[in-house]
Amino acid sequence: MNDSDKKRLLREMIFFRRFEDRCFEAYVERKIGGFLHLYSGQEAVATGVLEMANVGVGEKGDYVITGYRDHVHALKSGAPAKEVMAELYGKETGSSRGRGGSMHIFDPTANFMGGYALVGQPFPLAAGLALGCKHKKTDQIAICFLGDGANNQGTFHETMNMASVWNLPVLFVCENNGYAIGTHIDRSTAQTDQYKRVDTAYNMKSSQHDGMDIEAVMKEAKKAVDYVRNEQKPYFIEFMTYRYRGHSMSDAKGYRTKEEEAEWEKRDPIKILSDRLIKAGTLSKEDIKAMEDEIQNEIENEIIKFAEDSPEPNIADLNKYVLDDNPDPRWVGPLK
Amino acid sequence: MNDSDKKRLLREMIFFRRFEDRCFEAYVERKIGGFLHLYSGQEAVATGVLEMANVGVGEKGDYVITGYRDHVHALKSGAPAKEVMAELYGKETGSSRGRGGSMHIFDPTANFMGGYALVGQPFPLAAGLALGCKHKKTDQIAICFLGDGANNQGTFHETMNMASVWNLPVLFVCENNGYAIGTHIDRSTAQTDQYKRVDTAYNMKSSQHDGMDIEAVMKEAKKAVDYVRNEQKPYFIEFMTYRYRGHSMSDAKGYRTKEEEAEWEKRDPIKILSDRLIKAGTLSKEDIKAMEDEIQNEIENEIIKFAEDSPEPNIADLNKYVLDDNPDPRWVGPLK
Amino acid sequence: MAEIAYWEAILRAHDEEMTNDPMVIAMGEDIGVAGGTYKATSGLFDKYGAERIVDCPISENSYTGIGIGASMIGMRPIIEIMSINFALLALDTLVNAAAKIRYMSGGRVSCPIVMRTPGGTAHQLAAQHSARLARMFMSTSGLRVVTPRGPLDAYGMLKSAVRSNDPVIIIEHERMYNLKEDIPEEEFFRPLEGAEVVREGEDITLIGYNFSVHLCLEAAKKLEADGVSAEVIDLRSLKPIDRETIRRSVEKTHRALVAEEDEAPVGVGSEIITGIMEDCFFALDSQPVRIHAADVPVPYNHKLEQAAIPDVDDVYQGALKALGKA
Amino acid sequence: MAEIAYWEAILRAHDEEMTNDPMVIAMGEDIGVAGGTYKATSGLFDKYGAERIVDCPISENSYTGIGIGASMIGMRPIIEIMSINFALLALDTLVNAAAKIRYMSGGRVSCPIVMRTPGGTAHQLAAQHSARLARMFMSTSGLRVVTPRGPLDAYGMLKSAVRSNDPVIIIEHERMYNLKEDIPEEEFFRPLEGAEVVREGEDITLIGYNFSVHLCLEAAKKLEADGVSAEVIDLRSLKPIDRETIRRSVEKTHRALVAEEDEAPVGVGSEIITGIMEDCFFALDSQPVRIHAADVPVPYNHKLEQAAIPDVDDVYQGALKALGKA
Ligand SMILES: Cc1ncc(C[n+]2csc(CCOP(=O)(O)OP(=O)(O)O)c2C)c(N)n1
Ligand SMILES: Cc1ncc(C[n+]2csc(CCOP(=O)(O)OP(=O)(O)O)c2C)c(N)n1
Ligand SMILES: [Mg+2]
Ligand SMILES: [Mg+2]
Repeated sequence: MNDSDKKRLLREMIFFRRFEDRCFEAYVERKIGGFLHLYSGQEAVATGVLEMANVGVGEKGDYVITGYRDHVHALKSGAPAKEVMAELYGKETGSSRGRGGSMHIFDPTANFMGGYALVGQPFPLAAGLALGCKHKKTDQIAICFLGDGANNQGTFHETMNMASVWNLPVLFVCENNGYAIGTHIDRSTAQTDQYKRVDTAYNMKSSQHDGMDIEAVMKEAKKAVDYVRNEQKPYFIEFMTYRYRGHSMSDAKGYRTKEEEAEWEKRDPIKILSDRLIKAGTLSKEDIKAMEDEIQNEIENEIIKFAEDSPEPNIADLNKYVLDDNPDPRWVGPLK
Repeated sequence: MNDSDKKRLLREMIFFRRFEDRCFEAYVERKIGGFLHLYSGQEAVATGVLEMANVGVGEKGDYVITGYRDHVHALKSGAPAKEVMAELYGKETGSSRGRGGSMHIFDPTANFMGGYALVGQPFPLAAGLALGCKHKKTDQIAICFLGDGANNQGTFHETMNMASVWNLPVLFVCENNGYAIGTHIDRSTAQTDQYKRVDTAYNMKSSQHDGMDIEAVMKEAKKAVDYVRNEQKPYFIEFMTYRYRGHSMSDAKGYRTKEEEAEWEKRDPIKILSDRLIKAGTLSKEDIKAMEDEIQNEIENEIIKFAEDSPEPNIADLNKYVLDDNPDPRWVGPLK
Repeated sequence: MAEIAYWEAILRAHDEEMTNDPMVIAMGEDIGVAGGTYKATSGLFDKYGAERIVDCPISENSYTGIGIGASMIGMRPIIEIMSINFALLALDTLVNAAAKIRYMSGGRVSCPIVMRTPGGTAHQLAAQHSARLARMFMSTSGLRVVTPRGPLDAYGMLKSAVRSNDPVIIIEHERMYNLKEDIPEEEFFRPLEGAEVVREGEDITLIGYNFSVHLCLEAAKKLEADGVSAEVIDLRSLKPIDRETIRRSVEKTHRALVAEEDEAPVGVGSEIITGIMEDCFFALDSQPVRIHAADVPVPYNHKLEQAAIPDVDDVYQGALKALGKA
Repeated sequence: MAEIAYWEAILRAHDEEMTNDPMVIAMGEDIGVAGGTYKATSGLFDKYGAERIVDCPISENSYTGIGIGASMIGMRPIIEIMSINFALLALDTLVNAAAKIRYMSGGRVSCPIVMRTPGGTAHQLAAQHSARLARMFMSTSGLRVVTPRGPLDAYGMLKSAVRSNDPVIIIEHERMYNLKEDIPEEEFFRPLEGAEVVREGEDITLIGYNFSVHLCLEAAKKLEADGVSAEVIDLRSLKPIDRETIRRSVEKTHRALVAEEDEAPVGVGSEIITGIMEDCFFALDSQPVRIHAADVPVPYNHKLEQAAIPDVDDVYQGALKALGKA
């Protein structure tokens, strides 16, 4: 990785952090409704893993799918930031035309196949995307991001087994942040090292790594992505990480200590990379400040503006998108 | 184990085999309806495991639960053979009053908590029975018998995790007969050694053993039962076995070879034990013949006769047993 | 009497029943250390400990199954499913096991579980968090389904549900947890069966349950301003349905409307109307009207969402239609 | 024309659609090497191989989910659930995912899966193998639900379902797989929408679907012997319901009966009756009648089982009631 890549990745992570901070504000202002799950603290995982995958190249790229904490995954996959923000604003120009909201960002032009609110639901969908890739004999793979809590769903087990027995090209990325809402992993899970839940049990390759240092993430993700693509087999990779904010906007975080939070913030992914770049002389503090200002400007004057200015969906379109809106009468009818 | 125990166990296994052979005939005669799943070949597992548990002592004993292939498990738990047969005949005197049939034998007076037709459903129910035992601080445990195919259900994963993290006194007995209906385990399951699916993945003790030699089964089952009871923790034990007949009555067994069947029949559990007892001089061939005749007589003149002679349920009782038939008006109503 | 919120009523019922009977436990996600999404179990973890306030992993089907298994041998589990949407994951154990075990065993084994879960559409939670699904439970033989409209029933029906020997589903509503009502300070019970006439009237019968009772009551006020006297019935129980109370009312008013937040087709509305048809067809002066949500997955956008679900005005307009005034 | 059985019709449709479009695959338990419980995929494993006739582990929720995921990128999976009872395990992926993805994505992603599954009560299979559950699917926005009554529709609707861009549930019936009918030898399609008048009549409209159409047809014969001319409608599609065809018929006959094998309350019967109420209330000369199963888990004992589900005589007696003759 050369310096310009490093700078770009730092910028991306700062952008993601600021984008979500801005979502927080917009939620407080009641511009955004519903549930809002923010990703601050975990940026190195999605950014690092997807940097190593074939994303941002449209429909020829790899498929990405995740849960409700999906903004950054969508953005890094190539969903336009304006459209993601417009979606949060519930606008017709949003990624999901205002119908999905924060938990359901979709952008098939970026092969971002959705955020899902049912914990554990993306596992089989991801394996299905991989089955499609395999069937079509492209060299695409599917990448599924999910939390540590999700691994307790039955779909985890069922899908790991099928992905393995059918040799599906799918990379499962476990973002282990230690909590499922307010329940600590030790209280919900017999085997807390998530990667140990799959190796022997499903004959699947798996490993566990630091999820705060993006360079470490990238190094391991590259191996995993290559394995999945070349061997046409699933791989389960676990990253140890932390979410700074509450589970969603309504969470007072009474279940964890300030000390624990502070401990993790010392290893903030943005801090790790920026410190490193400053130390290496690649960037100065001023460069970073300029970068932040530029980002701030972009978010405010382009992204938020776009979201604000966009129209809401038409109420007359309430029934659109339920079923195929222009079905072929030969298959659908009516009966003659 | 002394000689009289061995003789008793041989008699029990022969009884179970004959009982089920007779079910087969009754099904062909259309006295028994629905689905009928027979256990021939696997007798050493249920007989051996439950011999080591505290069963046949009524409501103070251990709880037993299983799938649809449940006759032998019910009988060995202490459900009266007459009532089990009457149930298959759909009679009011049946274990489940004729409402359940072959797949749903229940006898709470023997702590036999049912046969279930939904593959995988008994896993959590068993853990729930164990939770009840733990909560009441009795030294009872729950024993759950299920097939290799059932282990692919999501409930397997969810339940193993909770049983382990909550330290529930439940023994999971996997009867690995290599097939789920017509699908061989190699084609459905990434890790075919079932006990390896639970050890690391759920931090649960597990082991695999021969399921055709009842003495081997008993030796291993004793360790497992004692562990569960004394440590108040779950244990997963796997027995390698084989079902001789088709999955249910409508199965032509086109998915497996005669050679494979013959190979397993060489290690028939009844043959192994009877050969051993003959060799040791404990029993003669004639003794065994006499035992068989006595069993045949009992089945025909007591059990079948009871089933035949028993009355059918009253049609007027169709709506009985849906809800509590005599509810307390304070809780149920009507509203005044 | 003391004014308490819906969530406090549920909390009080838990607390009393757990004190009363050591076999009562609560199970669910985040109900213990985290205190419960809607605070309905807050404080109980400290009081009763981890063995009785059981924080569950995200494994809806199996922790429901564990509750069912425990109930078969005398435990009385109150199982919380954080949102009714997630109940679909537990439908196998609930419908195929809990609802059928009593019957399949010839009455020898019962499953006296209580399942509490909020259904309903609330502030832009979108399609995967806005299901109502009453229909899926109320069409299952072997279950009881109740829908408390306020703190009185939330408290009194939960207590009855814990004591009843049947599996009981209590459908709450995300928009009702902060709703307040005066309820007696001494212990009481409210039965699981029986609809209730919550407002008497002469000209039309408005039938609701759970949140939609409040829409009916508001609509009744608007109708009163028009000189129309509306009777309002809270179904309270969706299984079984108290058809007698409905029949009596419709024979008096000759007109009926049923309001549900669920999307048609196939739901509370169609069942109530069919019941009316069967019980008092000739008493009707006009077609009964059903008010329901649009038959679409619930959209995120606020305006679309509001257009998708019924409000007071929809009930009011529907009533005018039934009255031949629209 | 050639006479073929229901299962053969399904097999033929699979075979043709798999030859026509390489994106079509079939998934399910025991459908491959074992040939399928009802032979509906027999022989296809040898012809198309393990990658297109996918034998699945017993993991209903996730293999349905895998089919859905594959369908999102152009595959056309035909998913078999061996018995509708097991579909409850897959209801989350089906209802919360397949049915909602199109809407939640603003129309950008579709899930053109087909799910085939037999519902219904057959020869003493008892409570956990006798569910009907049409109600649970037909009340879900975003799904299509069809119920072929014989080989013609079993073949022609499966072909249309594979080609349609919506998730389609095909409810078959265990007692229909051997039912025979003459069907054309050249390829044809039968649309997924539209009820069909399968017998014309003047005095009463009998409405059925799937197996219950046959009960209605038999009852119509009995009524004919009494001099009553019964019209019989096969709904064919339960979602959407063709209310227009029903309305036209009821406006002609002025009397209606709907027969379902499902237990009331809340089901096809209540929805059809409510629709009639809404569309042609004033055309009715008598209360519409619904015939349905008893509201009990299905018992094993043969006589109880038969008492629990409707038969031809129940439909006949119900019709007499609607005609004021009983
Ligand atoms: C099926 C289901 N059950 C429960 C929930 C409620 N819920 C939402 S997020 C969550 C915790 C998930 O934890 P984890 O998988 O670790 O992801 P994280 O939020 O930490 O990123 C829960 C329980 C849900 N959305 N879906
Ligand atoms: C949920 C569910 N899915 C599918 C079936 C159909 N089915 C009945 S038995 C069976 C195979 C089970 O195999 P296994 O667990 O190995 O038990 P065995 O029959 O070998 O004893 C299947 C697929 C079912 N009854 N329930
Ligand atoms: Mg987490
Ligand atoms: Mg097996």
